[in-house]
Amino acid sequence: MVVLNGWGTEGITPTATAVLTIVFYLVLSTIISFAVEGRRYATDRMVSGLIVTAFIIAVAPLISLIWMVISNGYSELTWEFLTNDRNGLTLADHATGAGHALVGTLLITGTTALIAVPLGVMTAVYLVEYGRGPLARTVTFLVDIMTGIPSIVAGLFAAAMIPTIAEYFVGSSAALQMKTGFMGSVALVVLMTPIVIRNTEEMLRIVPNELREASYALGVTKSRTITKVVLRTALPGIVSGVVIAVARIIGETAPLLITTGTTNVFNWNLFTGYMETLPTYVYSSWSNQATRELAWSGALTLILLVLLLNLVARIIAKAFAPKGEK
Amino acid sequence: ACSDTSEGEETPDVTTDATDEQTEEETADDEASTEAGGSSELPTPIADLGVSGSLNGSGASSQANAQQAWRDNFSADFGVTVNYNPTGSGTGREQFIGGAVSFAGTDSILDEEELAAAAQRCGSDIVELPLYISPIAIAYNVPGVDSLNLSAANVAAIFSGEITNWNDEAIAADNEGVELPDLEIVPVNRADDSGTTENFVQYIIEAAGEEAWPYEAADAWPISGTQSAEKTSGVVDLTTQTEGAITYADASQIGDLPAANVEVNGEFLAYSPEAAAAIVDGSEPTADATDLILTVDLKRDGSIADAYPVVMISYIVACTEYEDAQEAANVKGYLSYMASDEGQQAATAAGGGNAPISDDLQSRVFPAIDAIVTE
Amino acid sequence: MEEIQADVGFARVGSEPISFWSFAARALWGTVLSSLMALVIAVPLAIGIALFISHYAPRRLAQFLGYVIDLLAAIPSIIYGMWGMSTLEPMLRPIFSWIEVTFRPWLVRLAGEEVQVDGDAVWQGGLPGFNYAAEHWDWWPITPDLVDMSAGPARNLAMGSVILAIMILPIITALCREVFIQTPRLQEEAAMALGATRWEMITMTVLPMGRSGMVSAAMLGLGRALGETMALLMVLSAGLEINFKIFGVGQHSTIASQIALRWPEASAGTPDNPSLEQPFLIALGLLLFVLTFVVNFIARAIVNRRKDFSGANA
Amino acid sequence: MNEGIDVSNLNIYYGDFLAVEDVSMHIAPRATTALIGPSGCGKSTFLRSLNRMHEVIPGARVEGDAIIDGKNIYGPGVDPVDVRASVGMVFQRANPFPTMSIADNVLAGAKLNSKRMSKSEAEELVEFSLRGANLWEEVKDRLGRPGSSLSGGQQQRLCIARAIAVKPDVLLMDEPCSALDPISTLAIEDLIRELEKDYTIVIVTHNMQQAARVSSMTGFFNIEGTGKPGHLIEYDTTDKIFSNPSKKATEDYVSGRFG
Amino acid sequence: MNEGIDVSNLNIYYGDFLAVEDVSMHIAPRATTALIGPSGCGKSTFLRSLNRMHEVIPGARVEGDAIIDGKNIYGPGVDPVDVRASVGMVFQRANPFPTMSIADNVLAGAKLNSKRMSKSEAEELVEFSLRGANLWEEVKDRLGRPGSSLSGGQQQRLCIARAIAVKPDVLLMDEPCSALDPISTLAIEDLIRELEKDYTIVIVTHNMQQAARVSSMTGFFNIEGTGKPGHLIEYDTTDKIFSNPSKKATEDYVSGRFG
Ligand SMILES: Nc1ncnc2c1ncn2[C@@H]1O[C@H](COP(=O)(O)OP(=O)(O)OP(=O)(O)O)[C@@H](O)[C@H]1O
Ligand SMILES: Nc1ncnc2c1ncn2[C@@H]1O[C@H](COP(=O)(O)OP(=O)(O)OP(=O)(O)O)[C@@H](O)[C@H]1O
Ligand SMILES: [Mg+2]
Ligand SMILES: [Mg+2]
Ligand SMILES: O=P([O-])([O-])[O-]
Repeated sequence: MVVLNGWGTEGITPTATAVLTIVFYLVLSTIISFAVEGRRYATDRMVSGLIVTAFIIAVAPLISLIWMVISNGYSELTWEFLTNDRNGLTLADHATGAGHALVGTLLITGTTALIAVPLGVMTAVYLVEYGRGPLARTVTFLVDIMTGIPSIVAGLFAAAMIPTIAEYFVGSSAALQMKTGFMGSVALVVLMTPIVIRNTEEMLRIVPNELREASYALGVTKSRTITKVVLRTALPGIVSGVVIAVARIIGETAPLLITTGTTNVFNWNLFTGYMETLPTYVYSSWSNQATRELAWSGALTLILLVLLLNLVARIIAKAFAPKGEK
Repeated sequence: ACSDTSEGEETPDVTTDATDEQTEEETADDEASTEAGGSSELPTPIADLGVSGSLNGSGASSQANAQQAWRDNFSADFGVTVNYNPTGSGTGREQFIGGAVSFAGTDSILDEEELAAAAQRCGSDIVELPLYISPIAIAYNVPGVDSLNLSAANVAAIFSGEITNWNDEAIAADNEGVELPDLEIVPVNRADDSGTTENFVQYIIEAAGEEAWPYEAADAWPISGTQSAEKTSGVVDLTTQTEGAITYADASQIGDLPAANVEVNGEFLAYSPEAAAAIVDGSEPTADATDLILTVDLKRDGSIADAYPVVMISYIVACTEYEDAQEAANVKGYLSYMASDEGQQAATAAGGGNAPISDDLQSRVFPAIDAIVTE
Repeated sequence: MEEIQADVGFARVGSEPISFWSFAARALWGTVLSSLMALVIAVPLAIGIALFISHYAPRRLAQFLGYVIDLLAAIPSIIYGMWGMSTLEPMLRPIFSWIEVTFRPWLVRLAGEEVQVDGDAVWQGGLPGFNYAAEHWDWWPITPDLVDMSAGPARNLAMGSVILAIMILPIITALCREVFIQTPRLQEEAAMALGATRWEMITMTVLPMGRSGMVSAAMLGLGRALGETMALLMVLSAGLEINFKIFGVGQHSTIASQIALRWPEASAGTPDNPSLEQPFLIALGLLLFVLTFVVNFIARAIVNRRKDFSGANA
Repeated sequence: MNEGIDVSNLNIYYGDFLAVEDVSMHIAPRATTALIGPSGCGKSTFLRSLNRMHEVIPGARVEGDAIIDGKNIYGPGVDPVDVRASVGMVFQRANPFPTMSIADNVLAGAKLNSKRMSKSEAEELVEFSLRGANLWEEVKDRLGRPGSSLSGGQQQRLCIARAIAVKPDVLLMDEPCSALDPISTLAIEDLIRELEKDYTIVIVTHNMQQAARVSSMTGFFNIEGTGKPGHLIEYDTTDKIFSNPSKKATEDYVSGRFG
Repeated sequence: MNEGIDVSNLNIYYGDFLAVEDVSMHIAPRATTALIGPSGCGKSTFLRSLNRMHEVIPGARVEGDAIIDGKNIYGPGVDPVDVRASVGMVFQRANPFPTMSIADNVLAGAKLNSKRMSKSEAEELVEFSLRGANLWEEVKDRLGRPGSSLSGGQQQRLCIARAIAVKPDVLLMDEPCSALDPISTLAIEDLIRELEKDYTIVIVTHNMQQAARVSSMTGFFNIEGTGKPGHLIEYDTTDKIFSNPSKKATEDYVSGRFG
């Protein structure tokens, strides 16, 4: 507070004031608690305060962010916006929208999840339930490396790999022209799989061994034990991890610019033609001062989409959650 | 269109347009084989080329907005879906040479090796056409200052950090009657590699001399420790947000920011489409220019009267022959549209940021386009 | 090396060409610094939030808030970039300048500063040793420049790290939360029955049992931080220096953003005469792999060292 | 600890379900009180209400008073943490901390109140507590191994050692010997007799011989049927309960020939 | 099940640690065999080696033979899953599946193996098993509730019901009654006597009266000291072991006055 005065009033924003108030409150309550109740309670009180503060700190940007997106984006977010594409943007009296990007996002993300979730979960099961020896170490090694792949490098990887493979099937000139939704999915699979693996691994690790033993003792095979007891018990955690992983990749821009291209029109085919996704839509709309409104609405659409996915996943997780005590 | 079985070798071009039909393509090819009309001012009408399906291009991001307008109109008029990915000039050239796209947009001209490689890819000559002429504005954000004159020397001094305050005497000398505030100058440059940067630096070097600007012209900004942002929209946003900031950006995209007048022949000239187009006509072709490769060596030193010297040209590169006749027709049609008065005006009207090409230039562009073989 | 310098147009600082390793070291420095700062900010916050959801908040509220936090993960980085510049930067700038005003005098006292005497730059003041280091070593952190802010928006690494921290927060939170929730009730009760306060109970059972989960979570977060491109592109004025001036603009940049910035204009050359620009960038990307792997390896080793003490045996 | 525990009109709920109804009893200080009764009658529930562990279960709550040493633990402003520090507990199921070594498990509670314990003090406390729980000889060479690497019985004894190490006023034991072999059981019973000189002990047991051996007072809980609340049927000296109970239900239960 | 279990020269390891050494014994078919001994002597370990549950612990392994009904379960090509299907097990600690309802827990053995079963068959099996474990009356109205909502004793009985439902040849029980009250214990013991007509039962217990009551043969395990392997000291009829054991160690152990 003293320093604040020395600094003068210039530049004090509400945030700075709020931050200082919180710090001040925390310090004060801790000191009082220390004097009155003793060290342990002071610690407990301080930590509680810190934890609540942490939460507020985390929620504040979120609210601010969402507010920013909603207030800028809601006006354009109409049914037309969701069903039209961006073709004819510069023409007068033309309804433009992000329908093609929505379709692209759903297709690409869906395909990605369809590949990455089973792959990730199975890898995690292998690592936790079976993995010993050099193969497991190799897989762990690969997962560790994949965890750190920058998304843009994942894009470069897919862009380099797929045409090479596709050459065998469709001939070199067509393969070179290839920028498809599927290629984007491959890039995103590279990003999503390690997240799913890591998360699932942790969820499987905390399933108590006694449940596995209980199942084995009933003469249940290891594979069934894993699918019906272990995975089943860990399901809510796994679902939550998948949601996070989907959320993480659904907003990717950089690798998709390289792999799927951008287009102005609807494309329902993952294997031919450029495809637009909401993030690339937002990106290209944002890059042009004239279409910023569309960028906001696209962002809002994306957030709503994720919200919806989130809700669905939560309902699934809830239905399968372990019952009883907790 | 192309099914997902692997037998579709016949249709290399990807198609998203549901109206595309194989039969139409056959007949269109026959019609399109009309004789190319020599040096005529009007090339083959686009409607007669039998364009259909889709067309992919990529390259310079500077053209993105103009391309948007061209694509919208072209597909509205002729039913062809055109994709243009603003991946950057370098990638555009590379993809064109690699055969990944049918045409490319590029801010810098193809060098000798690239020309050779491109010719190899096409198996024929290539065309390189200056269809996008864009004035670069020197935009600033200084409260209370609506009009600002900057000599080339001052531009160099500001961007190299020699002059750090808006009330500097050197600036005041050119701006009598303007009250310049006591405000720190924040020069903003492009963080990414950019044709705009290269052209802007080229202008400084030519107009202010190597003395004032000891760095080479390259597409990366040469000075470190500066405020920078990605893409044109990035520098414009940053400048708009920052009092005291100054930047260089495609003139069409500077929004509400005022732009400085630059010194031309001792006078201060604001940018305008005509003034920008004028410099292209006043400059010499490059050494390797031909009838098909219409590259220009811009004369930016401010010696051409009424010609705005801070200009960037972005070229369109295409083959003169394509394996697939439909592809050739589409390219030819699209290029014709871009070069037409209608196309140039449409892009300008839609905020594409281009100065419409002059009639003189157009009369050289059309024959080049007509060299594209469609049969 | 010579060849690389000649061929790769962007591999230069100022207009001086630099070698690949020099470039890589610079980009790596920014990457590591920003990711580390982001982790340092995000991990404690995320653990705090996860604990809030799992052990502090009333159940219903906690669940709801949990979903809300998960949403953060879904927001595309470009929106973070937009938000960062429009909302966060104006908030952080006064804080940064407060830091500058407050700490600079202390640093001057400690390390001295450069002053103009008769037109010559002379280093004055500071404690012996410290002033020598500050004057002569470019990378030395304890100099008054450390807290210097440049003119204009705070598009510096400190701000970039804050954005990164916010972006990786939900990933770390989600995993930690799931792990914390799984702490066996019996374990928690054992701690409480010993007279532990809530926090002591957490330190006795929840945190140790969640150890491997927390490390994994941090690694996932780190992975995203290292690879993040768009948001940093939008909020950072890039530069390629190796120093600790996290409040200065144009000082640092990251590998991912260098790739994104340079790739579009990087040429692959022609088949006969390939350019080194693209391989240069790809090599840069590979370097990032190596880095992450090393970090992950260490993290795994830490977790495995105490495998016997795993929570699954509860 | 001079006045023992006075429980009056305690109703214990799980959400809306009344699990134990209207219990009033006086638990003598520095003595061992046993609680017996069939499964599900609420012994554990009642025991857990004596150190406010019951309320950590979501929705669980308690009505009524429990006055320990003159202080109502359910009074306003009473911190459950304080209550639990002076009322130790050993659970039905062994629950050592799997992430801690054997020694750290023992010290876990003790460290809370005296962070700065010298190494020798700590070692002393570990040995004292482990000896008390008759585990010392078995683990003295592997104090650094995880607590979960012990056998079931060893784990339970470890938990007893952990509870003893806090030196509480009252020690609640929920079937502490149900997983123990006779030798360990003997040691624990000896320990209980040792501890009751200083501490008040409440023990839930299914083993009536054990109740007879260690306790001076015994309470018999019963339940009329599922979904009904448990009641304290009879509470008297152990001799009386086992030889000449006044209630029919008690007699039926204790006359079973079980041990 | 006609020939019982023949164990010969069984050595059981945890990694390098030899936990049980050189056990040879014949376990009679259709009878109950009790295993007693002090804590940590390897009873549980030995028991778990009889249905190859031991080897699920990382690093754990077994040397020697155990021939059940003429088939060596440690022979080459024998699938542990088959072994476990015919040798059921009840653990020291109750471990119902938390994601399943009470009824599903009982049916777990069948359901997890995807056995097809009509609804009425399933209901019958649930009732049969729960009655067998003396839990039916308490839970019949809430079969759909999660298994973990039961009291400790109820949970253990649920696990017994779950093991019975598989109808194994051999039933291994590791202190199945240690968490049970006398009434439930009685029911389980009755059940054991009932089951031994058809099944071979091996039970680990600390309760010597219980061993005396239910078993016809008793094996006494002992351990010389920590870190040493456990041995089968004496194996004889229950009468002999409790009245007139031939080894001094056995006599010392059973003469303790514990129950
Ligand atoms: N967490 C809980 N939620 C709801 N009801 C519970 C819970 N725990 C126990 N109960 C119910 O409360 C009643 C009393 O349970 P309690 O565990 O106190 O029995 P107990 O006498 O200790 O039995 P046991 O000897 O088997 O341990 C039982 O009907 C039980 O089903
Ligand atoms: N998972 C394990 N890893 C290593 N050693 C173990 C493990 N489980 C048990 N042991 C050791 O093996 C020995 C035998 O243990 P076991 O659990 O078989 O004893 P027990 O006779 O069943 O004792 P209790 O009556 O206490 O259950 C003990 O010394 C124990 O510490
Ligand atoms: Mg109980
Ligand atoms: Mg055992
Ligand atoms: O159009 P540019 O991005 O190269 O300036």
